[in-house]
Amino acid sequence: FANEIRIATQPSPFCASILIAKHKGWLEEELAKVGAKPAIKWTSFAAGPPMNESFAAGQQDIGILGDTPAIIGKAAGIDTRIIGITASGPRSLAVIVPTKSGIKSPRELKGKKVGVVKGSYAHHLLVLVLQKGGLTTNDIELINLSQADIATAITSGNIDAAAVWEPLITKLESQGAVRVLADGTGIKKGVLVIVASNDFVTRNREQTKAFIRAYQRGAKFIKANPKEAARLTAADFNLPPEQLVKVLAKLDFHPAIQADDIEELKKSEAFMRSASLIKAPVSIDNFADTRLARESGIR
Amino acid sequence: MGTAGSLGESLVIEQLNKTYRVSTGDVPALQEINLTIGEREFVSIVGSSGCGKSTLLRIIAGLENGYAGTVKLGDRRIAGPGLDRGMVFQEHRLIPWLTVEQNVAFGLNGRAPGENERLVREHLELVGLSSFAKAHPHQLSGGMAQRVAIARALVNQPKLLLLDEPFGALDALTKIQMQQEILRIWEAERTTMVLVTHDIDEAIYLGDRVVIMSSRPGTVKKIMAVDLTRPRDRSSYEFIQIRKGIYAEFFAEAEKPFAYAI
Amino acid sequence: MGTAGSLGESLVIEQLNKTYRVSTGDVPALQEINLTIGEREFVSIVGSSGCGKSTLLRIIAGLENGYAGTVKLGDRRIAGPGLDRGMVFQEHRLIPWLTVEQNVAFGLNGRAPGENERLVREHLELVGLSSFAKAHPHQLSGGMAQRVAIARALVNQPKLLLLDEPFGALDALTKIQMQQEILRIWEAERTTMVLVTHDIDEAIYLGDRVVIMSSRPGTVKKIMAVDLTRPRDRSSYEFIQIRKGIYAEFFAEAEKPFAYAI
Amino acid sequence: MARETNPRLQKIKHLLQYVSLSIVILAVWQTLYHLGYIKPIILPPPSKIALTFWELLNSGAMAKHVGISVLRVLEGFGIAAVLGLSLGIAIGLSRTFDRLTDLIIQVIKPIPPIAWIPLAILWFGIGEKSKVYIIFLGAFFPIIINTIDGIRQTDHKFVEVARILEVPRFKFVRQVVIPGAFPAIMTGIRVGLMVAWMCVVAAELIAAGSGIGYLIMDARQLSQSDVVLVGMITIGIIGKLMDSLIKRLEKRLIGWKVSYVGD
Amino acid sequence: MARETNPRLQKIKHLLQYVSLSIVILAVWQTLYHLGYIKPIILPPPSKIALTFWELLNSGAMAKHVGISVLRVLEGFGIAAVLGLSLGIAIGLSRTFDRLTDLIIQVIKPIPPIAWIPLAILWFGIGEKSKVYIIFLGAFFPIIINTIDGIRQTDHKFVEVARILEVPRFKFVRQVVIPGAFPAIMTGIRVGLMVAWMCVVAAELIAAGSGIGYLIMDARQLSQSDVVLVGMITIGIIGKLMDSLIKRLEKRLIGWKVSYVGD
Ligand SMILES: Nc1ncnc2c1ncn2[C@@H]1O[C@H](COP(=O)(O)OP(=O)(O)OP(=O)(O)O)[C@@H](O)[C@H]1O
Ligand SMILES: Nc1ncnc2c1ncn2[C@@H]1O[C@H](COP(=O)(O)OP(=O)(O)OP(=O)(O)O)[C@@H](O)[C@H]1O
Ligand SMILES: [Mg+2]
Ligand SMILES: [Mg+2]
Repeated sequence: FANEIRIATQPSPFCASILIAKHKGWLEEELAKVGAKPAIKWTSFAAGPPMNESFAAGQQDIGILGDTPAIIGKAAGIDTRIIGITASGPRSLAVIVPTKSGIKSPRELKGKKVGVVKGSYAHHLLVLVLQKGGLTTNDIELINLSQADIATAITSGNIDAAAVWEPLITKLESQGAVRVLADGTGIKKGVLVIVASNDFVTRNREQTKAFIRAYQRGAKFIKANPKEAARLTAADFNLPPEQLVKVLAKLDFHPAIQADDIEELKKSEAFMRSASLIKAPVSIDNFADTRLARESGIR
Repeated sequence: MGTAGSLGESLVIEQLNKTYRVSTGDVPALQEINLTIGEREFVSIVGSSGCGKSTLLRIIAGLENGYAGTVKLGDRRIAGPGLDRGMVFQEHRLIPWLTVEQNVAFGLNGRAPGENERLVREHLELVGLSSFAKAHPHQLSGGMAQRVAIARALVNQPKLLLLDEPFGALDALTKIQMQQEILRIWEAERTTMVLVTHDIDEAIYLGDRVVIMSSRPGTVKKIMAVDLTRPRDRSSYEFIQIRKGIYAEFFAEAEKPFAYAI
Repeated sequence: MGTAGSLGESLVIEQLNKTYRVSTGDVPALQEINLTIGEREFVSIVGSSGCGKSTLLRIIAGLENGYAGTVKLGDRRIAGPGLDRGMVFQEHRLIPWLTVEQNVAFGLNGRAPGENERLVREHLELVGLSSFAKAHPHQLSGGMAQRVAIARALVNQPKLLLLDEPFGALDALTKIQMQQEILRIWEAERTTMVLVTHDIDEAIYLGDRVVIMSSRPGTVKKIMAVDLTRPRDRSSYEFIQIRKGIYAEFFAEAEKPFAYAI
Repeated sequence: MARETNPRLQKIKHLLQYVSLSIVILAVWQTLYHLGYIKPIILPPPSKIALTFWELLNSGAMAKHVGISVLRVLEGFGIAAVLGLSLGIAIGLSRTFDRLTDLIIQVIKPIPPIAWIPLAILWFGIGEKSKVYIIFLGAFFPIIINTIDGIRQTDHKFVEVARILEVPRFKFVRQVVIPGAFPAIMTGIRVGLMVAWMCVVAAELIAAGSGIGYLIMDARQLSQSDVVLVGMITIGIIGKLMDSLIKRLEKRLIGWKVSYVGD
Repeated sequence: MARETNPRLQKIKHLLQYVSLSIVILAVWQTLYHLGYIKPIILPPPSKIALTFWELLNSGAMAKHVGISVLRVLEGFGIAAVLGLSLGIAIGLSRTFDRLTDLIIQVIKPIPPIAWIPLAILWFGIGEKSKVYIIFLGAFFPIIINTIDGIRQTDHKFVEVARILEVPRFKFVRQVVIPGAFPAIMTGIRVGLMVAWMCVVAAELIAAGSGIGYLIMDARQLSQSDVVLVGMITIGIIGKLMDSLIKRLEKRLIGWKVSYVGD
């Protein structure tokens, strides 16, 4: 048994489930059930890419990030596998425009400045939304910005639209600054994944399963007591509980990888290859390990 | 020659006292200096290091303001620098990025451009450096640079030229040539000259009078008249006698345990 | 006194030629120098600026290597610096962050610590600065600093002391005191002395012989013996006659249109 | 000296001048805010910044952030000082060593610390080590470059003196070269510390949970421009204090220099 | 001078020394990679970096990125030079102006350019202006500080000469003060350009779609450490070239200085 488990998270509501498990002590409980008592080291990353760097440096065992950065990391040669799904929620990612904007349909994005974190799953959404309007990224002015800068840029009128994910959507909406032009409903499921380094999984299979079970307990708790869950994790995300409740409602926490999740991941991978975000193809069937959740007794 | 010259534009120093204020207290630099220098006179000043020679010259030049006593040129009290007084320092102080010509013209202000040029040309001729008008200071030898500095000081045709060890850094030969040069200029320009020097031979060779100062605080110890016709012979009996006298004055002071005072 | 001294440790310079190689071509600095300086002799060297006096001293000191001809001290050819030769420069070159004591000890290497201390103490006494052992150079006057430099050069008890215008920057009074000091040291330490100076009086006052050099390229123009007993009187007839002779040598050269050569 | 002025009045006048422009700017800024010309989201008014500052001070958060950042800076700077000084002295003393290292130093020097972040994470992970490494990089080059320069500028006159006295190389280096390089080294130390301090923001971009750089970048994520400004001003003030402190230290340590120059 | 050596052989030896350490490091690095000690994800081998470099060069992408970055740097640096020089001269000449501005300059100076990014976006948007502003900030302080210093260091001896000759202030400033400050100003310009170049990465963190800083940060997002390294090395090489260029310019422009020092 490893005497330490290093877990990488992000200050984003899709990490709510594991953070509840953390606050409730469920991770330790589940690990104790398999006879392990490792120290748990939590690290919060601003985004997926630095988390990838940390995995590459061999400093993380399990991490929570978007499907696209996970695929980028895998393509770059980081030795990881997807052990579960963090959450999914088509409405947790969206193309937003300023409230007073004249843009009413995706078609009207033509020629506009649109901010997005390049290579993020919102980038994929943007491409899909543009497709709906009969456009490609060549028809707009795509501006690569971090989520923080997108918030600034869209409220100060520097960009006309942006593809973003939660909690920014709810935050800006509640300020009355933006409205949603289109979200993932019907086009993108919005899958986030749990990855683990292959080395860790091979050596600590039981602990990995214990992690998934703890994760599942957190997920169930959110469904049952969204308000309590929001109260528990509001500080982690620096978000008022009222807003967090709204965000959590858009997310479906379900660690077990379903067939449609695989489909979604494959779509993402194809998109990334076509957008030259990855050079080498990634085999999703090999990358996603569906057995672990099953062995954990979760469906 | 001899003592004070004609009244008109003479330099009159009366009861001059100067104290420098420094962090550790007051340094008395000059004490009760009384000295009158006549128009067209050539006065040399000698004295050991730190006795206040430069301070005296700087007061006359108008570079030092806080003094007690009277310093007058003609009937004007000296309160600041003025074009009636020129000064040459031990280091030539030529501006390295200006040409010889520009350095000489540096002091010429508020005249018609044609006149400027003429004055610069004339004064470069005076010091024998016409062919170096376009040279930069670093292309000159020490003696040449010092001559440019003299031309610069003279170009405004001051009544009084103050020379603070102008040849101290030159070698023996160049020094002697420069001494002859300065005599020639003095005769040509009819300027009053006050020369500070460490070289007693030089003081006698050039001066109508030699002022010997004593140190800490600086006072006028003795004034020796040099009643010799020019050109003077440094090896003549009279010359040597005067020199002997000055050395004697010096060594009277040196009897004090000088070596152990900083 | 007089010409070359005893054979034993005399400095013999034969057919010395030195050329500096610079980007614009070759600068001949010294040409066919022949000079023998006897043990315990005091030789002064005069000559106008740039005539190669420093170059000559630097060759003797071993600081310049690329020369043609022979320079020998005793029977050893000079190929580099050595503790048998000391040198004092115009600027004192004391190390500003070391005390007087440490500056003097700077040259003492490879001796027992007790001996070091004794030698430093003795030499500070020799130059009359025992009470300033703990002072830093910036706390000294020019003359005192120069005396420390002399102590530093002497502490290894060299056979030959080279002095390159050591008193050039001092005022008249201090200079004369230092001249007496160096004579006293010479008599006490029995060191051969080679002094470069611009001051002709100084050269005569101190030297057994005065070497007059001519410039570009530097050659030995004349060697004058100073057959006067010490202490010498600068105002004596004989002194003045020798001086006159040297001045004459100088001015023979000065007839050339020197002023227009850089 | 010419004008007779009351030195005390003079001093007060100077002090007033010293702060007046800052006060005027703050006043204009505040007024513009009240007149509605400056939206607080774009630029919060001084009053709001002051309030936020006060809150951060009061809660102890500011002390914590500053303390952690200063510790990081001192650590990175300390390593840079040790390495920069020893390598700088070695390179300064040996032309061969200089030629060997010159190309590498010259090419690595212009690479800004933030560009190193990816490699820093890969090499040192996301803990303190990588942050210290970024700060180290910032401080290292000013220190080593100034040290080399200082060593090189050894007065040739002293070299000659040492040659004539046959002073052993080691003694010469210890007694002359290094003390002579001291003013340049101090400059390197001062600039190095300043740059190290300026690198704290870049360093704390790496998965930090505290520190003044974290404070700014976190506030940025949360669009709290008042906190961003408080962070910036704090960096500025501490930077100025550090600089003044070292300058004073410098003056005291190289007292001989002033006198020497005038010598 | 003592040892008889062939100057040509000497030169070749020095040239070899100049590159040898770099070559050894590259060789060891490549070997360690082949032996499997260095994972390419952590540190791609030199061969891979060279290949990527070659591809970027060949596709013209490198030229485009470098070109755009250089343009941005020149723009920000140009503004900094104009403002830094004129303000620096004004402050250097007027003690009053100095006292008025000193506090602000001292406090703003230590704030690192990246800390300005949030405000830069708020004030100047996400276009070129904010990037140029960040670069401007980097270059401005070295230039202004060195200019002030240069003006201040006007030789007091020349001041006295000018006083005695009653030279009008304007003429004195034009003929003595500014030419005298020129070496210091050139240092400021050189350091300013270097810092400006180093700020390009920070500047291109702001919504850039091209530029060498963008190249690095984009590659980072996509976990392409070979491209990150190529970007870093390119910055290093161009930085070194800029520095050498200005140093050469400096030497030519202030030829009088060398001779003056020896005077
Ligand atoms: N600016 C100053 N502040 C304080 N003391 C000063 C200042 N200038 C000169 N002194 C002091 O005044 C005294 C006279 O100095 P001054 O320079 O006039 O001497 P000097 O006769 O010209 O010496 P030297 O022959 O070495 O040039 C000295 O004791 C010196 O230390
Ligand atoms: N390192 C050098 N490189 C090239 N030329 C040199 C060098 N040192 C001296 N010279 C030249 O050699 C000649 C003699 O110089 P040296 O310094 O020996 O003269 P000097 O007699 O000591 O002059 P001064 O009285 O001014 O000290 C001069 O023409 C000088 O320009
Ligand atoms: Mg003086
Ligand atoms: Mg010489």
